[in-house]
Amino acid sequence: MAGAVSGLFLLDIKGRVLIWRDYRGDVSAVQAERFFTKLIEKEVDAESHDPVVHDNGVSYMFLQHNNVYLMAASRQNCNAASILFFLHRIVDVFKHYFEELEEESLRDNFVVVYELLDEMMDFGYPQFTEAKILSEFIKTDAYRMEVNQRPPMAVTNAVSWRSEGIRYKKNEVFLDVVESVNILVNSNGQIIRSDVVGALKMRTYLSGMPECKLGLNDRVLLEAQGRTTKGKAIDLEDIKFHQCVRLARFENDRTISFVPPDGAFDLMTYRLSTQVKPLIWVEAQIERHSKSRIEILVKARSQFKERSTATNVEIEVPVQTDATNPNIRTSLGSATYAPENDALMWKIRSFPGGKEYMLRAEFHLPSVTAEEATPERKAPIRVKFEIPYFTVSGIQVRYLKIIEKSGYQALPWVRYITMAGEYELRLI
Amino acid sequence: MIQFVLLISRQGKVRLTKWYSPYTQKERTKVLRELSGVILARGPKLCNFVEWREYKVVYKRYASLYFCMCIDQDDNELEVLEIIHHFVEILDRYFGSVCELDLIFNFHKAYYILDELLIAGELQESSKKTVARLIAAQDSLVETAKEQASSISNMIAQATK
Amino acid sequence: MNPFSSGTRLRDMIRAIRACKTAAEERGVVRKECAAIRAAINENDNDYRHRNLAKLMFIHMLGYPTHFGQMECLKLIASAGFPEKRIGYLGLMLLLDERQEVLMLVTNSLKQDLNHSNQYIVGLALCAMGNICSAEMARDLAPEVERLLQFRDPNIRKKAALCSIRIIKKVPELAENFINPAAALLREKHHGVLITGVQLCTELCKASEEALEYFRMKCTEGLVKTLKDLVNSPYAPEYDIAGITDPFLHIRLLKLLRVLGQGDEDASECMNDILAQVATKTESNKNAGNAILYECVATIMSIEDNGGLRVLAINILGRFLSNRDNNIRYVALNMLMRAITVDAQAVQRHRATILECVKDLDASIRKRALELVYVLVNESNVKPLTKELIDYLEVSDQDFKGDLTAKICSLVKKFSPEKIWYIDQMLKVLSEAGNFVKDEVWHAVIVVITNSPDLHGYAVRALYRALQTSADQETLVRVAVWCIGEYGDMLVNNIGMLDVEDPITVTESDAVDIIEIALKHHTSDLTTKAMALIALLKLSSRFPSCSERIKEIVVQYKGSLVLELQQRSIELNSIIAKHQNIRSTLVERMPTLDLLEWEEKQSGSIPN
Amino acid sequence: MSGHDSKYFSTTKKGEIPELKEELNSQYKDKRKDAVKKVIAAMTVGKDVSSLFTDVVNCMQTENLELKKLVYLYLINYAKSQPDLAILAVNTFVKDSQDPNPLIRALAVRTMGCIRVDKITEYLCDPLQRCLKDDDPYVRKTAAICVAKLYDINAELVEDRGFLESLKDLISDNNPMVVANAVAALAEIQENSNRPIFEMTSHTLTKLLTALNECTEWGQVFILDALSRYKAADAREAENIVERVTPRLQHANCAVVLSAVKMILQQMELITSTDVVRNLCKKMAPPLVTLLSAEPEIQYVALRNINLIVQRRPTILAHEIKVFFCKYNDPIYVKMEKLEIMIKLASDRNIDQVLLEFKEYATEVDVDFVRKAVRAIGRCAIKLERAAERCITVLLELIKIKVNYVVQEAIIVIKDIFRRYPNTYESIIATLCESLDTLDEPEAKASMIWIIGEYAERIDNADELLESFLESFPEEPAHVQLQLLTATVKLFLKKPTEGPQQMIQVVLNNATVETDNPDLRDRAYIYWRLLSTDPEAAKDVVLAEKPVISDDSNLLDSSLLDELLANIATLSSVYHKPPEAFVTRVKTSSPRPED
Repeated sequence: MAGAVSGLFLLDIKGRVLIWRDYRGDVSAVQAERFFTKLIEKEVDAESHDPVVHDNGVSYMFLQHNNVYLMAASRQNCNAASILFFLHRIVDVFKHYFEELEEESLRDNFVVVYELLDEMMDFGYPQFTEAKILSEFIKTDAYRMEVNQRPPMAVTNAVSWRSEGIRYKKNEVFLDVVESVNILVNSNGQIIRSDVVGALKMRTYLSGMPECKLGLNDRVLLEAQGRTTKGKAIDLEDIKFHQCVRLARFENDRTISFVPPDGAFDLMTYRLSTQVKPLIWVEAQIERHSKSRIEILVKARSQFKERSTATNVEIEVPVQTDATNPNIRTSLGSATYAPENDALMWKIRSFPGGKEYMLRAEFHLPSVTAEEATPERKAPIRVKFEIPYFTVSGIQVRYLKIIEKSGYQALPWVRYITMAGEYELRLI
Repeated sequence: MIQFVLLISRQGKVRLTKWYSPYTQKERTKVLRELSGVILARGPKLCNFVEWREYKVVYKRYASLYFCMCIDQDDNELEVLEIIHHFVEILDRYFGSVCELDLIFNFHKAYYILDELLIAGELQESSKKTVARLIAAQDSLVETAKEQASSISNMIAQATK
Repeated sequence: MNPFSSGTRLRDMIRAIRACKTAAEERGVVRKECAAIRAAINENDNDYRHRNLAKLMFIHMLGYPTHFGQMECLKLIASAGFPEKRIGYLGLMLLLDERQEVLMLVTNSLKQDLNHSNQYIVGLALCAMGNICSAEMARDLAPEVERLLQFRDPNIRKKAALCSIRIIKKVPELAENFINPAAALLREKHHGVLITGVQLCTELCKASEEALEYFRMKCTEGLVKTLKDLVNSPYAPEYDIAGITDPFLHIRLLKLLRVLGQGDEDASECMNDILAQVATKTESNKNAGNAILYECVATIMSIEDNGGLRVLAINILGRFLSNRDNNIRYVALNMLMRAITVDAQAVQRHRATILECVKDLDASIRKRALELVYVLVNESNVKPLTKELIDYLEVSDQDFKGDLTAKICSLVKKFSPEKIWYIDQMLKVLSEAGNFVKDEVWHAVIVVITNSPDLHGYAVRALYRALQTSADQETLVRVAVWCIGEYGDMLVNNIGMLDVEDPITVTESDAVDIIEIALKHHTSDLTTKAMALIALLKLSSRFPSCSERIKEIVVQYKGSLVLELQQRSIELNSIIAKHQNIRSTLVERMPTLDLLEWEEKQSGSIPN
Repeated sequence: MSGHDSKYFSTTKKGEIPELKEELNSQYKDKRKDAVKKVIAAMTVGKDVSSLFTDVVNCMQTENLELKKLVYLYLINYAKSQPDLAILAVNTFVKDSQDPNPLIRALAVRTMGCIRVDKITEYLCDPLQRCLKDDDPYVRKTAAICVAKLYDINAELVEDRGFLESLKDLISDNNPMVVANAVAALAEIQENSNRPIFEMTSHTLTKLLTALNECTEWGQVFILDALSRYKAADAREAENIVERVTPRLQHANCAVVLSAVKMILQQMELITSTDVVRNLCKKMAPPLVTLLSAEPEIQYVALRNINLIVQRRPTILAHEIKVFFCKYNDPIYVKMEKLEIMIKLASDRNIDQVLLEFKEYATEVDVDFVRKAVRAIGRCAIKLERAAERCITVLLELIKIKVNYVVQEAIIVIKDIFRRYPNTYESIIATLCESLDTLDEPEAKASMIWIIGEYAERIDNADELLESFLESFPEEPAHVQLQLLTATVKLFLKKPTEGPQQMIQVVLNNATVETDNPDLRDRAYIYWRLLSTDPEAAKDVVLAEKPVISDDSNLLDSSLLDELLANIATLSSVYHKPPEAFVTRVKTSSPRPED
């Protein structure tokens, strides 16, 4: 079962090695590069490759970020899930360091990149990926002088995500409860999938080593405590916690207790698979008047209570790739042709509950058709929106207690918002 | 006969393509991908010829650019190397120490020059001077036309003031 | 005002595209730009038409669809000014080719431009025609082009000459119209006209027997003189390359002479001297000189026999072959291939060097050399050459193994002095690179074995042994499975032992084991599995004691999702279970495919 | 032509190496540091800077940590090619391993382990011994991994010097990171050794379960993976373990989740209480579903694993089929895997919805995906008897669209449907025959030919149809030829009239003396002999009744499935192959493949 990575490669968009770190000396860069270049040459679209491939005794696991491929090569039966997730973490760390991870930033910072690769992985085993802590002892050129010459305690501590000695004048916590609604409607107009994914996003600005405790209207907890749960409690499915939360404790008595990292992080995520009525419903009718003239009629209807209002609504209606001069009218909001997405983008800044609006568009197609016209790709209608002060699940933060030995008072700020996640309605 | 001419950068970007035989867009993409894969991977000391399908591709690298010409089996590979060089020298003279950027931003000029050098995939002119002269003459025709156009629009502007 | 008209300049668009970090980002920029251009086209925007077309050309070069811009080329070509026409024609040549119907619409404009008073516009039209005209256009416009072959300006004449080449290629029956004007071009002094004229004549010779005869009679001498003058011409800066005046013209002249000399003794005789002169006097320290020498050798090899010249040519190739420059070595190998029909002995002398080239680092050289070795092999040298090639098979890279095994197999089959040697060699190849061997090769191995009755036992035992070490080579497994099925009795009883063999002990159940492994192993493909089933049927008859066990194995495939396996399993099961009385009849030794007859059939000498 | 063309497009610099050499030996610190950076930069772009070895090593003795790291990096790269010079670095290494700064101590021991030069390895022992007992956990966790490095280079040395014992001691270390790395190192050493080194006792189990709660996410993965080898004594112990591991299902790191799932599935085999098992299945479903919201690459691994899990415990996700419906923007590799799982989860209850989805997919752009969708419909028909008819209806609708590859794919699966439900759907044969001349793929052709032969008695013009294929017999691929042979024999046996009699002559001739394919010849001769010896027996043999095919074509056999389930989250579970099928142990101390 044991297995480790032989080498980590950062490759450019054509598959050529930018930087690589050899951990075991049993995979050569030339061989890996040759294989990988061949692999991505085969397809125009790199996304169509399985992210795990085997060739000649070596397994390659990779992902793409901007114009960079991150690839791990292994000769053993290593933990593929762990390695791929680790590659994503590397992306996060590099982004923390260089703002953006791309070919140029890697080239400009190759010394730091080498240092990080040395610290994040040893002999092919993932070691440490907390960007914030790493940056306490590995710095980019600009901050070299302030380098901490010792490993921060956090690297080996049980609390590996927070350093000691953090000080704030004003101790504050911001907690955003964000629910994303995913929905899939088939071409018969049936809702075939719907679920809600929630996240508790925290930003903490707290001194010292604070102990936090979070109380939710979790039915299991409330019932265990013998409280009445009329209507207010909710059932959360598959809760996932940030590594700072004591999982065993939660398992025991449903208490969410933790020492938070400094700054922004996702404290927990959860999922609800109960069927929800689509908050915004969209229908489209397409009329082909002639070979070169097409008309589309789109109706959008809000199906939530009138006292709520959806904001920043964006409805993306797909059109042919070579559409010419769409002429669009809407009963509310503005709509534009977005050729980069082959779509009409209908934006409505504020969409009150229980209303219906329309869009009508007409456009032409060129008389000369493309030589090898590919079959029309059937993109779905996609919708984005946000509804503030509202959650589908009815989740509530009952309390957030913060205890630190210095005894300061910290203020928690809580906000609720619902937004569209993967919101797809297939065209008829 | 030269079937097609390609200019590919070391990064695999296409800088010029000229097809003297019909290839569909799909085939073109495939040819480009196939050949740039083969040619860019070849080491510096290997010969400048690659056998490809029922043809041969003669290529030559100039710094970051690969000039490639695809020819028939019985064409003279060494001569095609000279043709490539001939083309490069004309480009160099025209742009004055040509670099890759010249070819990117003035790609149409590179095509004009190529059209004075090859037609129907055959060599048209062996004198660099003649090619330069013909291009200069046509460039100046364009300049004259532009000047005329701008003086006319000036006149109109004057008249409608 | 069109809301999509971004109005960006070409330069800015190129910058924006270059700034994109990923393909997706680039696609976005391009699509936006295309939408703006479509809008402009729709509004019939005259001012920016040429700019938009230039943008489309760039976009097209990146591989995106630009079909919607095709009509714009036509509009620009139809405008009066030179600048518009220049960009229009360029667009036409880039965005369209002969297959598009839209192209027919340009015929009229082309006709007018071919008759234009401005010679540069005539030039543009000729160039476009020469590069992309269809057969239909060629027919329509041939008279205009023919007339332009006599145009006052030489630069038009040369363009018209190349344009004629395209016309003849598209419509060969037009060739004779061009013979006379083409011949006239050969008398020109202007290098461009001369060089294109020579090429036109060469093309005409290919297209028409009449043209060939005509040029042979009327022009050979003149061409020889032209070449002589060129070779002896003083330094001409305009045409000089590495001390040689116009090597391009040299080469084209040599090529035409080759066409004229081939198959005609008088013409060949006429060019002997000048060829000798070129072969001996041309400087060979630069590429240009070598290019001429290479062409000259090709001509010498093709024209009618002249011993002295041939020696010269072979010597040049020998020098080429030992050159350090890989390009020169490559062309030497290439030319030796042609020389072999003329003087096999001379080529044989270079065998050692050629064999080294098979192992060269450079794949192009390897491939050429392998082709050459292939034709060099004969009865007397097949053994050492095969050994060399098989030894090399072990270390050669994967991409090359397919070609290499095919060639080795073919050689061994063609020249093997005795069958046992053939079988030994093929076993080596199958064990080493069985996964790269093509079907006809392993089929042939079985055909040869069945045709060698005294070697059946030897072969089946050798294969059994080979399988112990190279069970991952698919075709080896197939050949072994077949032979063990057919000759299993000889395997277990050491029948037909040769002196060279060591006896082996294989029990009947061992033999069944090895077939069962082939049947069940996860790497075995359908063909191997299917063959294993038949082998089992044969063995059930040859080894009655194993019959019950074999039935057990076979029956497992009765419900197989794989059609072929299911069908076989059902049939075999029925034979073994219910028709034992006829089983041995069914699987007695398979009739041999007559080797000689089969090979003749393959080479097509006996029509069937 | 060489020589005069370098001036075009050129920007190369000359004399880089001597220049660097000079700078490396500069008296100024900053200049030296810059020079080393330049050397590393050159190394990064693949230039050979090994000739600067001595000069770079000379910069090693420095207080500057950054410079030290760069020199170390250089050493890792080139020590192998300059083993004699590499010895020069040993002193500094040993010295650094006793530096007051733990960062430097760890760096020294980490780097030395990466230098695969025997002579250096010897010098590594003493510093390593010290570092394993270092006060600082950062140094200890680095030293733990270093033992595995050393074992890889020289296993004997590790055993002789007692490093294994020191390493085992670290399992009881009070620092969870150290424990985790020690576990990883021991697991690897065990993998490469024939004798038991890292035995999982209930004692170690307890320690590791404790460490699990406190170490980093990566450490948790090491520990869970090691623990999954543990064989619980009885159901009660298994339940206890599962109880301790279940909270990991709530971890945000999906590798932790998958490793926990693996561990739970392993222990579940021992648990007898159906309630407990049912409860565990219920607990595992939500985290598995949530994996499908992860990044596509992770989804891919998750889907490959779910594919295995539902084969063993179909109930876990029986009600979740909708989460496997494809989204528009899913990468193709995710869509393909989702399709696979949809087939596995399809049931009489959800088949209508699933068919609608498949039909949608069958009109997409990606050809491979479309083909797979068409096949999926057929496979559902084979799997679900009661839905078979609906599946066939959809297949027929798709055939009517007349997209060539859809038709061919449909014919391939319909052939299997016929074999699964004999005498049920043959009425559609006429429709299939309409597409006869558009078939150009061997598998589709072979399927169609089989159908004609098998149902010759119901197809009026079966002989004509088969005859149309006969003309091209010599050019067909082998498996089409084989089907033609069998089909013609069947036709002849069923309709021994003049036409088929002539056809069988042609086919037998083609398949015996007009081919060199030994397999085809065997088949033909056996038929021939059969027909001429005993025509009645021939009927009995060739037309023997077929057992109905089963639908388990895509289920793995049980022992392989066991092995793959024990390998959840690893490459083995992604490939669906046992580790030995793709791992070829390359002794890492052997020379590297030539670059």
